[in-house]
Amino acid sequence: MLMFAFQQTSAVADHVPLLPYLLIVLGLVAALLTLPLLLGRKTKNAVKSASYECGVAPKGSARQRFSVHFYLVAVLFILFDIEAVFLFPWALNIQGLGLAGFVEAVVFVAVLGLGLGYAWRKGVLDWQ
Amino acid sequence: MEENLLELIILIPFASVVVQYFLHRVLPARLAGLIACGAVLVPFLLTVVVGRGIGAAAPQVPAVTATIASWLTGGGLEVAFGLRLDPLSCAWTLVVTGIGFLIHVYSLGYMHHDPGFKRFFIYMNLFIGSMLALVLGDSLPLLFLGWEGVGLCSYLLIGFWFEDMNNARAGQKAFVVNRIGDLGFLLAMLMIFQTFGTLDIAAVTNGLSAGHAQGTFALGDARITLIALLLFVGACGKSAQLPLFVWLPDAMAGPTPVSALIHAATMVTAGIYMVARFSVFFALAPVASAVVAIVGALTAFVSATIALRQRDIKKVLAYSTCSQLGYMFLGLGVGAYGAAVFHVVTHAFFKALLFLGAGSVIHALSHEQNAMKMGGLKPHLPRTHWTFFVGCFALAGIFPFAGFFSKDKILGEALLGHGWLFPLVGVLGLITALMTAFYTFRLYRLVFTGPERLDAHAKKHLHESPATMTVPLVILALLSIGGGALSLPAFAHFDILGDYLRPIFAPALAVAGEAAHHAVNVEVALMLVSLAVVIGGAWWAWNRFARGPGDQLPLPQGGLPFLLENKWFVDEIYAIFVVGPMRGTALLAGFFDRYVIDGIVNGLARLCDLCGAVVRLLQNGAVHTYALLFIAGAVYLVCSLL
Amino acid sequence: MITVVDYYVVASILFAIGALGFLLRKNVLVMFMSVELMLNSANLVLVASAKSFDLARGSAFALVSVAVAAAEVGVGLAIIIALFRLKATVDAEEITNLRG
Amino acid sequence: MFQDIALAGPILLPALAALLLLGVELLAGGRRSQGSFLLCALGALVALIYTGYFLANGRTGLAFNGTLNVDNTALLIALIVHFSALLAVLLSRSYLAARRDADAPEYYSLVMAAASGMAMLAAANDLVNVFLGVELMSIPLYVLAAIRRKSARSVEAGLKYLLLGAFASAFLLFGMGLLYGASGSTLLSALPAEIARLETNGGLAAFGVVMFLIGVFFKVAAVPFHMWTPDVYEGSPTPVTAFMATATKAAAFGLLLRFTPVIATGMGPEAGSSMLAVIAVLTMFVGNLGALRQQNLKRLLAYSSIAHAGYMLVGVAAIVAEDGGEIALTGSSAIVFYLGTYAAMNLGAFGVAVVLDRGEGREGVNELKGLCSERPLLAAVMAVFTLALAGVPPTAGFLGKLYVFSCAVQARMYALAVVAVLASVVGLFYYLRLILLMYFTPREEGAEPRLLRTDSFLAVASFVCAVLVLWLGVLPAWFVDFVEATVRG
Repeated sequence: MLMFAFQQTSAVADHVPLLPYLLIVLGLVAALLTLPLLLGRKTKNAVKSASYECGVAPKGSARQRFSVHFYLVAVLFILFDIEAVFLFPWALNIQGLGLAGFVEAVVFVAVLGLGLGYAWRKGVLDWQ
Repeated sequence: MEENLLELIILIPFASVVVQYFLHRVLPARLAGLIACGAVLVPFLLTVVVGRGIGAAAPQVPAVTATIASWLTGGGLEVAFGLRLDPLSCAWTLVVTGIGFLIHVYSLGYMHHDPGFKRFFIYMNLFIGSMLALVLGDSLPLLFLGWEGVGLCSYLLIGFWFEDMNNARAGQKAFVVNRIGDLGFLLAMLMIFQTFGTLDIAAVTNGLSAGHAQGTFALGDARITLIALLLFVGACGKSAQLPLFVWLPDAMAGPTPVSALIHAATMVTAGIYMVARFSVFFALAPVASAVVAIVGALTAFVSATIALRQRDIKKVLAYSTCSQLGYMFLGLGVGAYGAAVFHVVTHAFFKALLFLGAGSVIHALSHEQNAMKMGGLKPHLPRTHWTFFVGCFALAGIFPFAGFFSKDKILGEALLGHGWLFPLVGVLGLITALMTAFYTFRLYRLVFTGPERLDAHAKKHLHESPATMTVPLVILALLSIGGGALSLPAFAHFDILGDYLRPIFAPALAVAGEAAHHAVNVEVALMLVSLAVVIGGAWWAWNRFARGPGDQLPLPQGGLPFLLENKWFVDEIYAIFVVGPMRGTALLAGFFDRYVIDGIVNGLARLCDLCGAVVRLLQNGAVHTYALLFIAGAVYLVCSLL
Repeated sequence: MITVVDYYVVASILFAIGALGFLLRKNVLVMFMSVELMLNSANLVLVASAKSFDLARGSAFALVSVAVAAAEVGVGLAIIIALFRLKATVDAEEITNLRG
Repeated sequence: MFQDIALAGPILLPALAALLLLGVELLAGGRRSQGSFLLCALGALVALIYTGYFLANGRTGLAFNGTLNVDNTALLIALIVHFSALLAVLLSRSYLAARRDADAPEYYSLVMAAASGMAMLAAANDLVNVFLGVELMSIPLYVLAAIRRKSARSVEAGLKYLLLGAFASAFLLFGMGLLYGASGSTLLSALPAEIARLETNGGLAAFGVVMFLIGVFFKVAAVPFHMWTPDVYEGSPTPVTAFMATATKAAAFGLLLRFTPVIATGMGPEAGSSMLAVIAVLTMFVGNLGALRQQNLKRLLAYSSIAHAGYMLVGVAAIVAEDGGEIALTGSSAIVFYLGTYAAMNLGAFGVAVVLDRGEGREGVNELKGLCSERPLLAAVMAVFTLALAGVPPTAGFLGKLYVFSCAVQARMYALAVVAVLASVVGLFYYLRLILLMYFTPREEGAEPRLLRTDSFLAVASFVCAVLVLWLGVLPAWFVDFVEATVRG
């Protein structure tokens, strides 16, 4: 009966396999949060409550300045990251697109590479 | 052969402009002036040569045509840089180049000491070239090109002596007022193209005649009437007719030869040329013709009243020009096309003469223009004096000077016309003739006779002008005396100009019906009446200003008692019946000129400025304001969909 | 039942929020973010339409527009930094030297 | 494949030049301004000749699965774009040489990139390509506006352009999404038929058309989406302003011409043309009124360029009113003619502005004072440009206006034609003022004689423009025939 209903609204039926996955994820999260509470040793000091290893200090003036390099690298990262998106469809259809597609992809990467080289030459990547 | 000569007529002035502009550092001033004069004389001679060949009256309008180059094509539009010399354009070309040449020669003397001597001649040649393009162009775009070109030159020459922005107002006023007229012309051009599918002038007028014959365009067709009215709006701007005449008196700020050439003899008659060119349209549109006649008569009358009391010698002549142009339009309006063209020619003779004479006086008195500060110049400036005197007779229209014949032809056609309108405008014209005679001789008396009222500075430099200036005066004086012979009254059977122009106006007269031939004694009687009126006016002014300005020296207030003291019977009648209303009219006209017309022109300018200020206020530099307007526009556009 | 029209409505609301944000916020960076929101609402329209027609072209278009928007962000941040270096402000209302 | 690439040459060649310029900078380093100038001018020249060759030989067609339609109109627009790019580059040399705060290689590379985007916009037959073209045109222009990064005015101009440009892009993209939703197609040429087929989505299509048009209106600087124009034109380096004013306008109008069938089907010819007419009237008047009392020459020319966009919109309105038919051809050729002549006269006027600037940022109209006596030839050339902008015969400006306005008459939009003529009368005031300043106003008492140096490249550019403006005004037949014949195909 239930299966029949699911067949009718196939959109919902498609998501049924996600249900156990969801349950497992929720259970795992709950477990990870509760087990340390039960099992772990509790010490409280400044180092312990600070962010782990890296990142920006959680407290402090919001007006703190960052090096412009930080933004430059971030912007470059975003750009190259997003351009990489275009390589995925190509990779999925690499058979069908054949040599012409390959050449186009090479040109695409070459242009990106030129941009990267330019940035490099201009000293954006030197972290000083 | 003739085609090539025709092309040369128009190319020579432009070539001369180019040569003078680029060699202005190298050329000595004297040589530049001579080149400029030659560039006008040669076209004149060429026109005589080419124009002789087209005299024969054939059923087809005789003409020489030439195509310099293909010009505009596209959108169904085929216009070539074509020239067409037919009797009408030949008449104009001869006037433009002939009078133009004399004025160029005169300017050699007049502008002798001016630092802008070379610049002046460049502009003058440019003007001649543009005017020839206007007259010789065989298509509306070319006519318009010349139309704008002469406007530009006029503007440049009015502003010739102006050093800073404020003083250039006169030039700007001329330009703006002319633009209003141009708007009418442009619209007429668009409508003509839409109606006839061509912009070739001959094709358009032939098309209209043919269309009328086939019954496509009835008499009084609304579209044709509208086109005719729009054309007339354009003509009003260029030819200084009510209510667009305000720019012409202001234009007197330019050098006097400019006033003579552009603002008396040639450019201002461009409107007449256009109406004459499209006479078929006006013949088919009685309403438009009536408007032309009424506007012409009113302009003639109003400007003459204003001229009665002007003190500036050039202003008198300027208003007189408006008034005479009004006569010409009156003639066109009542269907006396040939007479109107005749008056253009004679007017060019004597008005150029008067302006140049005035220029000679002004030159002699070190740029004094106030007639109240002249007087008694007759012995000092003998040649200027007698030529000016001839000009006065011609302007006043006294037999047998040129002005008499042309003015009388127009008045005759008007007074003897049918209906109530023609005689009415005719009577208005007759009154104007009286005033014309009056102010003309008033001016003569104030300047040349009576006690000397010169100030010391002017007196020290008093001298007769050099030969370069007086020789053109003499030639023009001879033309003003004998010019009437071009077209004698009908009963004399001697009408060179009329015969020459007949094929041009035949279609229009065929539509409107040829004017009836009047009995000889009627015509003669009419002539005698108008002659009596004119001589009366002249005689009265002659006596009244025998001893200088008299009561006119102080400002106009309180002039009436003095007039009453005058024992003359005619004077008293005049005072009661004419002067009072006239003074009122003159005052009113002055008021109208100063406050209404100026007000509208200035008001429009101020309105534009105000709107501009609002636009600039919104442009406050803040991105948010910009975005807000952006969104407002977007919302408006989206909402307009609903 | 969610139809394609509902997506259009949501997208329009997002677009309006973005436009309002652009109008109301003074910080240039936040204004820029608002524009990104508007661009993404347009992407939503594209993707929803692509889904409704069962054509991939709209989705590909959205992908392209995201990439282009990234480039715009790069340039935008650079110009904002240049401005900040000159005038030490990112307040749009203080940048009104050019006017009239 | 190679056929496609050959057809896309007008787009790819400037892009290649842009990459080469970057590559040279990458390998050689340092500021080789002279070399990059020559390379860039060469690139623009090659692109110009290539486009001209294709145009002359009728090498047209669809490329890349129909997403690019390299037809004659596209080639003509590309020709205008590359002409503008070449002349703007020629103006740039002396402008940049006098200033130390802009990097030449990047500058030239960006000009070429923008030209590539503009050419793409002219040929784009697919919404994706339209968007790419718009952004490839705009993003380099944002940077170019702000390229003098030590100058507060330049950076302010860049920022304003960027913020408002991105804002407008969002409208454009949203409109594209809606059009796609209303038709299921991104091919511009297929849009009208598809929209008509899915008539139930009529409202959606109309909404989409309006949003799309808002984006385009921003690019052509139509009121009320024009507010960025005066500020950005004033703040940007002068050659960039010249490039923006001419090439951007050409490319955006190319797009608009290709888009007219979509407007007519999406909104209906009636509503579409009346909307365009309203925008056109507003644009003409605001542009002309705003320019009236301007003291800054670049700002004055900015307002003037707004007004010119309005004149051209009159033609677009006429085309939309008579959806299809003869007027689509005459109107298109009239607008292309206008764009070509406008490019010549405006680039020329900006060239004179560069001379007057003397590398010291002197942009006031008062710099024109007494130019006639100091440099008569320069004054004459400037007078030609000014009269052409004002639309006074016998310059090309008059003919352009005549053609465009007569389109409105042909479409029976008489009121629009009359208003357009009136607006151009208002415009006369400020153009006339420039002539007055040059010819009738001497410089102040005791003013030092100026050293007005004319770089030889700049002189060539101005001279070419002046000759073109006069030639096309006096003997335009060949050009009009050419444009009309090619637009007809």
